[in-house]
Amino acid sequence: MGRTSFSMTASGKVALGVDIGGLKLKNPVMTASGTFGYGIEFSPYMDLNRLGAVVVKGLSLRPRDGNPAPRTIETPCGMLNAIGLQNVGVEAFIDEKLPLLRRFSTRVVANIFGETVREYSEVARRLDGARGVDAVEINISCPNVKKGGMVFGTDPVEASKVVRAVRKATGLHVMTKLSPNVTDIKVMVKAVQDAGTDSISLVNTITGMAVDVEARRAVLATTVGGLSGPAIRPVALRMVWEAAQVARVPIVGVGGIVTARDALEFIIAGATAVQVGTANFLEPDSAVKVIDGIEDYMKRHGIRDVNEIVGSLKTPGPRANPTGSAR
Amino acid sequence: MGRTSFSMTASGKVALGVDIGGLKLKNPVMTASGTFGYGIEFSPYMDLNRLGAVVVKGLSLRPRDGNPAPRTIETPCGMLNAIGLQNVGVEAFIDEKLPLLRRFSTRVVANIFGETVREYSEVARRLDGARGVDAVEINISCPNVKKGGMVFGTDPVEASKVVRAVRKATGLHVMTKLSPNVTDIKVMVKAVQDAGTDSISLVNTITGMAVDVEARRAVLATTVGGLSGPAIRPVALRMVWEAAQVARVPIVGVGGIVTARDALEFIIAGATAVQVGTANFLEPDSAVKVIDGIEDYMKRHGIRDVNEIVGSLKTPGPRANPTGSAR
Amino acid sequence: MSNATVIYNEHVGGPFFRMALRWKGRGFRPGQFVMVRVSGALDPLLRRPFGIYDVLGGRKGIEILYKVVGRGTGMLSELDPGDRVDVLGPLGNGFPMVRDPGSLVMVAGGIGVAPFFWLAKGMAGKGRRPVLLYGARTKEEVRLVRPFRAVGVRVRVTTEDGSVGSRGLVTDLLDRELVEGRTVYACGPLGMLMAVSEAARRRGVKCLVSLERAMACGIGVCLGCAVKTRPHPQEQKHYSMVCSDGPVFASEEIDWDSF
Amino acid sequence: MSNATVIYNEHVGGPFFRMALRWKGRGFRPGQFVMVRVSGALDPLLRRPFGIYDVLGGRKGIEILYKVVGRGTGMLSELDPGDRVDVLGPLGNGFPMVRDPGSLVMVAGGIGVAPFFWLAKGMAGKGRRPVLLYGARTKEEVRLVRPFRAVGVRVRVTTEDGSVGSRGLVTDLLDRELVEGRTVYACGPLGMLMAVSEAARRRGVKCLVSLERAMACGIGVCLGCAVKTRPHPQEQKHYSMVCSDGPVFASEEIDWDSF
Ligand SMILES: Cc1cc2nc3c(=O)[nH]c(=O)nc-3n(C[C@H](O)[C@H](O)[C@H](O)COP(=O)(O)OP(=O)(O)OC[C@H]3O[C@@H](n4cnc5c(N)ncnc54)[C@H](O)[C@@H]3O)c2cc1C
Ligand SMILES: Cc1cc2nc3c(=O)[nH]c(=O)nc-3n(C[C@H](O)[C@H](O)[C@H](O)COP(=O)(O)OP(=O)(O)OC[C@H]3O[C@@H](n4cnc5c(N)ncnc54)[C@H](O)[C@@H]3O)c2cc1C
Ligand SMILES: Cc1cc2nc3c(=O)[nH]c(=O)nc-3n(C[C@H](O)[C@H](O)[C@H](O)COP(=O)(O)O)c2cc1C
Ligand SMILES: Cc1cc2nc3c(=O)[nH]c(=O)nc-3n(C[C@H](O)[C@H](O)[C@H](O)COP(=O)(O)O)c2cc1C
Ligand code: FES
Ligand code: FES
Repeated sequence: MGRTSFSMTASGKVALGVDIGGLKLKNPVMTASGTFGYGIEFSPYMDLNRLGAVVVKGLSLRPRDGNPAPRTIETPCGMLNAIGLQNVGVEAFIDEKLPLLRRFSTRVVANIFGETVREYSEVARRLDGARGVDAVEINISCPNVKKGGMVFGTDPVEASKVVRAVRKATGLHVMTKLSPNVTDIKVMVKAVQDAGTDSISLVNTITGMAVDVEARRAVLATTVGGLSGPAIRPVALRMVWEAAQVARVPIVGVGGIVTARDALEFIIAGATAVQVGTANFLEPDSAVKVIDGIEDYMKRHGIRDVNEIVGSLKTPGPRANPTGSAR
Repeated sequence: MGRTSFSMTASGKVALGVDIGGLKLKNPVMTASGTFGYGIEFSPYMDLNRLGAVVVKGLSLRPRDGNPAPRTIETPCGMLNAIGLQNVGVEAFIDEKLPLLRRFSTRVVANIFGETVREYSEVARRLDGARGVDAVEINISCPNVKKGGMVFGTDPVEASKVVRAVRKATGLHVMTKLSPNVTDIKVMVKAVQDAGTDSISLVNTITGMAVDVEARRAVLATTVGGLSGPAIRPVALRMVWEAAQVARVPIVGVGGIVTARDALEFIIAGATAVQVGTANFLEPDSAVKVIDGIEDYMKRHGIRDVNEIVGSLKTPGPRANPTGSAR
Repeated sequence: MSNATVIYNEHVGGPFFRMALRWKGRGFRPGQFVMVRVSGALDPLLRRPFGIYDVLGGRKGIEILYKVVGRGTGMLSELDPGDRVDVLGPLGNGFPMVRDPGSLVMVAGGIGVAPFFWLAKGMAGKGRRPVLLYGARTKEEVRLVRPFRAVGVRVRVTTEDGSVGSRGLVTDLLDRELVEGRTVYACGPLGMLMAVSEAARRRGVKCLVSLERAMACGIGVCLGCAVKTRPHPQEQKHYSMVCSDGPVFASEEIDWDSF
Repeated sequence: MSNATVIYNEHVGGPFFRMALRWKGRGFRPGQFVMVRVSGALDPLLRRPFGIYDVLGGRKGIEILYKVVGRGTGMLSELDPGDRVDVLGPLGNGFPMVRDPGSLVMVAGGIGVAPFFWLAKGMAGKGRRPVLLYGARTKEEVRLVRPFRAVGVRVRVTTEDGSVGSRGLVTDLLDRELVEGRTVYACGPLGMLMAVSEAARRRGVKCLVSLERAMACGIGVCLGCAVKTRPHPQEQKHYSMVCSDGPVFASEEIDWDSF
């Protein structure tokens, strides 16, 4: 299928369609896992058909209860969450949620996780035949029970195993979602693309913490949680840019996107698509506003096809301080 | 010298004095390197004698010009900087700045860096005899020219070499400042304490980036820079808490501290002292306000000695999700 | 971004304010809440939840009654008529209507009185009077029940020091009102809710409680506002969401030990 | 935290506002600036720099003239009399006074006119009139020079389309004014400053420019607002700080190629 056949939007003015390694989206804006429920919850607030894709809450083989409360706390321009991956399980998703989502013409990406490589591949296998699922997004920011709780997403070898297993288990598009809690994101990018992922999304949350100083206790029941929201945008953007330098597969940028300007930062830095996360809590229709804003920007700049600006970042000549340690 | 002999503040009510591995401070609040100039610049705005310590701008063997502009950009609840370690050089510091700083009864910590292990130890050696310097703080978030620009602070082996060399070059208190841009801060903590550091400060800035979407260019002349300010506080706090689990030397918490409440989060999580950085740009006397606020808190809670609450964090029983991957 | 306009923002005394918002919300039920975005900036980042205190005539908007406890409510208290905010809602399940107003025992502590006013007003003059048992700690809190008296609610106040109303805890008043056939609706501090819940259980009286939890989304998607519940005694405990499954729960559903 | 009170915040037209602040600053010099904290919240985080437009009688405070270009200035424009902000300053070196007002040629573009008013006012009626050459793009910008005329400054305006004043660039007017013994003070867009600087250099006329850079601290400690300078033609280039070494620099010191 040629690019033009899917890239024209309803407005007919600018081409917003993108192709992330075979997964074709009507526009580059998706909603991030865990911030958009199973999608349907948002239909009172927007036309879900407008979205490039909906990424649903992380699914595991069996339903999961999640962590005790408190699970969230606001931080400066961000929030910490320790939901503990509560979800209905992949079966209930397929039986109860998917039929409702199928009514919309929006791509559905199933975010998946497990505590063993086998669990990951089992969930992927279950989704393989499910009508209405267009892709799986592997959340590797998960405790690896076999490795003493160490996180899959910070070890390139373990991460590759997961990706390879999922790749084998499903014919769906495989997107791998990277954790920012690593020294060198490029190592992870190379590992998962060598393992056969079709695209890479990043970043998941940065591990953080808050203390209730009156009670002298951690605010979150789990002590630490994941930081998301505008606060992390500069870090996410840097990692997306670094990833884009070495990636052979398309990149999906995630982290702190609230406005179209934020989304464009990621696209210009090398992301073919973006995901809007925490911003959905500020305004339920944030993602739609981002789409509209990208369209406005393109018209203003005379850009006919959004693909023209993917990775169009001009960097200055020789960097004075080439390592990124810039203080 | 016994603890009580230095721990009573002017107010005489609560004991604020702390001992960070031999370095005795009248209170646990220092100012962070690069955000407080050479200290003297702030004397119009506050009584420098109030501070636990002043950490001066990073010093190198020879003066450095720093990076081209733009060097800073605001981000949500934070800022990126790419100053490029512009400084007058260790000699000019000793000759021109130190005599002015000596007039104050505040501890002076010289933040130092180099591009080779040798440069680090040379700077430390020069400071060793300098009257008025109480400690060196090693900034290991620096490009290691011998290792192709890789950063000292992300490699435990290279970091140890720097610490060992500095340790040998000076009789001063050696504080080592860790970079947050690592997968596992505990590895770095162990490396630098085994190499003989007297205390550990963390965190330095998190590498981030901003894009000017109108010009489709990186905002900073160096493309990437260091993220600081309230945005990073949850991440810094988590790392301080993790560091405190394995550290045998005292910890100094840095990152996003604006108010006394913020500082107390770090102290309760395990920091014996804190550094106030970016907040100095919001209110030049932020550090003094933090000291006052800690004193108020202690009075309100009937805490006589601030050391009582260092590391007093109560964490909930067994963590539901023990790895820190808490989504 | 901003779909509501401040009509007035009245200082009620102490840390309490009553704000009227012109806003086109629809389909309200008593006990529901709204999520208010207090600033167009990114700090504070998240919306703040507030019970619907009253619905304006002609459904032109709502009133909220709020207590300044932190930055968000502090910023709210500085708004002037004509200023704009963003309101999301109505959200949550709300309190069911009771047939006989006289059978309703509302129990509130402090600012917990807020979600009861519209409910109480709706019942006024429709037969027997409902009762509000109110636990206060300050004279400003006591002032919050005046509007309830004005619409014909039977109000009984306790203060810990006996300076107003009777001396003691609100639960001391409760025993006398726990008559068969009555229903208790409670909102307030956790300790109070637990005590009320326990008292109702002992007397076999139906009790609904309105809970609070830190909320990020308010619409059931972030799964942040979890509370452990057991819908049926035989079922396994699981997490319900205060925002979308509540904020009102049957007290026997709640796993009170999990707090 | 807040040491200044808004006296008025007048919409001058278009994106321009003039705000008076009651504030106990001291030791002002024309051409200096202040750092204003526009919000008590953490977003926007940093202070915003503004030139001192005027100093109020009795030194009770200052006026700033500002253009709404982003979030910080947007929030500033929404402040009402009585609202409080925090002001740090006066900062920077400022313009030196000239002996003969008639020898001063001020060149400004757009909002760049702001730091000249107090200077111009101070010279009014003290001998020959100084001149202000002003490049405008909109009629609202043109309006910004009225107060200069009112205090007796000779004002010459150009607009690109010739709709007001002469047609063309401000540098077209400049040639006629570049007489020996005169001094040029310039503030405005970078392109304009470069052109003015070059014209002055060719004619051997002394030229000072007021520069802008993103600023975090405003007091010379973050080393963020760097600009490449060469204080003496023989010296090596190095970075000066716009906030503490400037904002006013001799134009020949600036390494214009570094922008
Ligand atoms: C369904 C529901 C309905 C509600 N209805 C009402 C109502 O009608 N009226 C009303 O007044 N309130 C109501 N509330 C409560 C109201 O939402 C909160 O008081 C409000 O969100 C507080 O916002 P804030 O920004 O002012 O306080 P915040 O600054 O968010 O802080 C709130 C409190 O928590 C503390 N805190 C903040 N961060 C931390 C931390 N890291 N560690 C420890 N403590 C911390 C603060 O000191 C403060 O005391 C309701 C809540 C819910 C869930
Ligand atoms: C010494 C000095 C004196 C000054 N005097 C005056 C004065 O008297 N009057 C006056 O009006 N102004 C003056 N200025 C300029 C004024 O300080 C700025 O206009 C103001 O700080 C802008 O703040 P803001 O929050 O409104 O804009 P911001 O939101 O900070 O943005 C400013 C501009 O930069 C753009 N921008 C922001 N972030 C990015 C990004 N990531 N990438 C690309 N573009 C971005 C915005 O779109 C906007 O156009 C002075 C500046 C200096 C340095
Ligand atoms: C409440 C919450 C729940 C989340 N749950 C998941 C999840 O189930 N799976 C996953 O891969 N990411 C999850 N995330 C991470 C987001 O998808 C996203 O990567 C992250 O929040 C950064 O983007 P943001 O700053 O736009 O929110 C969650 C984030 C939040 C805030
Ligand atoms: C403008 C700027 C310059 C800095 N320069 C140095 C430096 O020279 N040496 C160093 O170790 N850290 C430097 N830092 C890092 C700070 O000392 C501190 O570790 C960091 O900013 C996090 O703290 P904060 O969030 O309180 O600012 C600099 C930070 C900023 C913002
Ligand atoms: S607040 Fe998000 S689920 Fe309730
Ligand atoms: S703004 Fe910090 S040095 Fe100029």
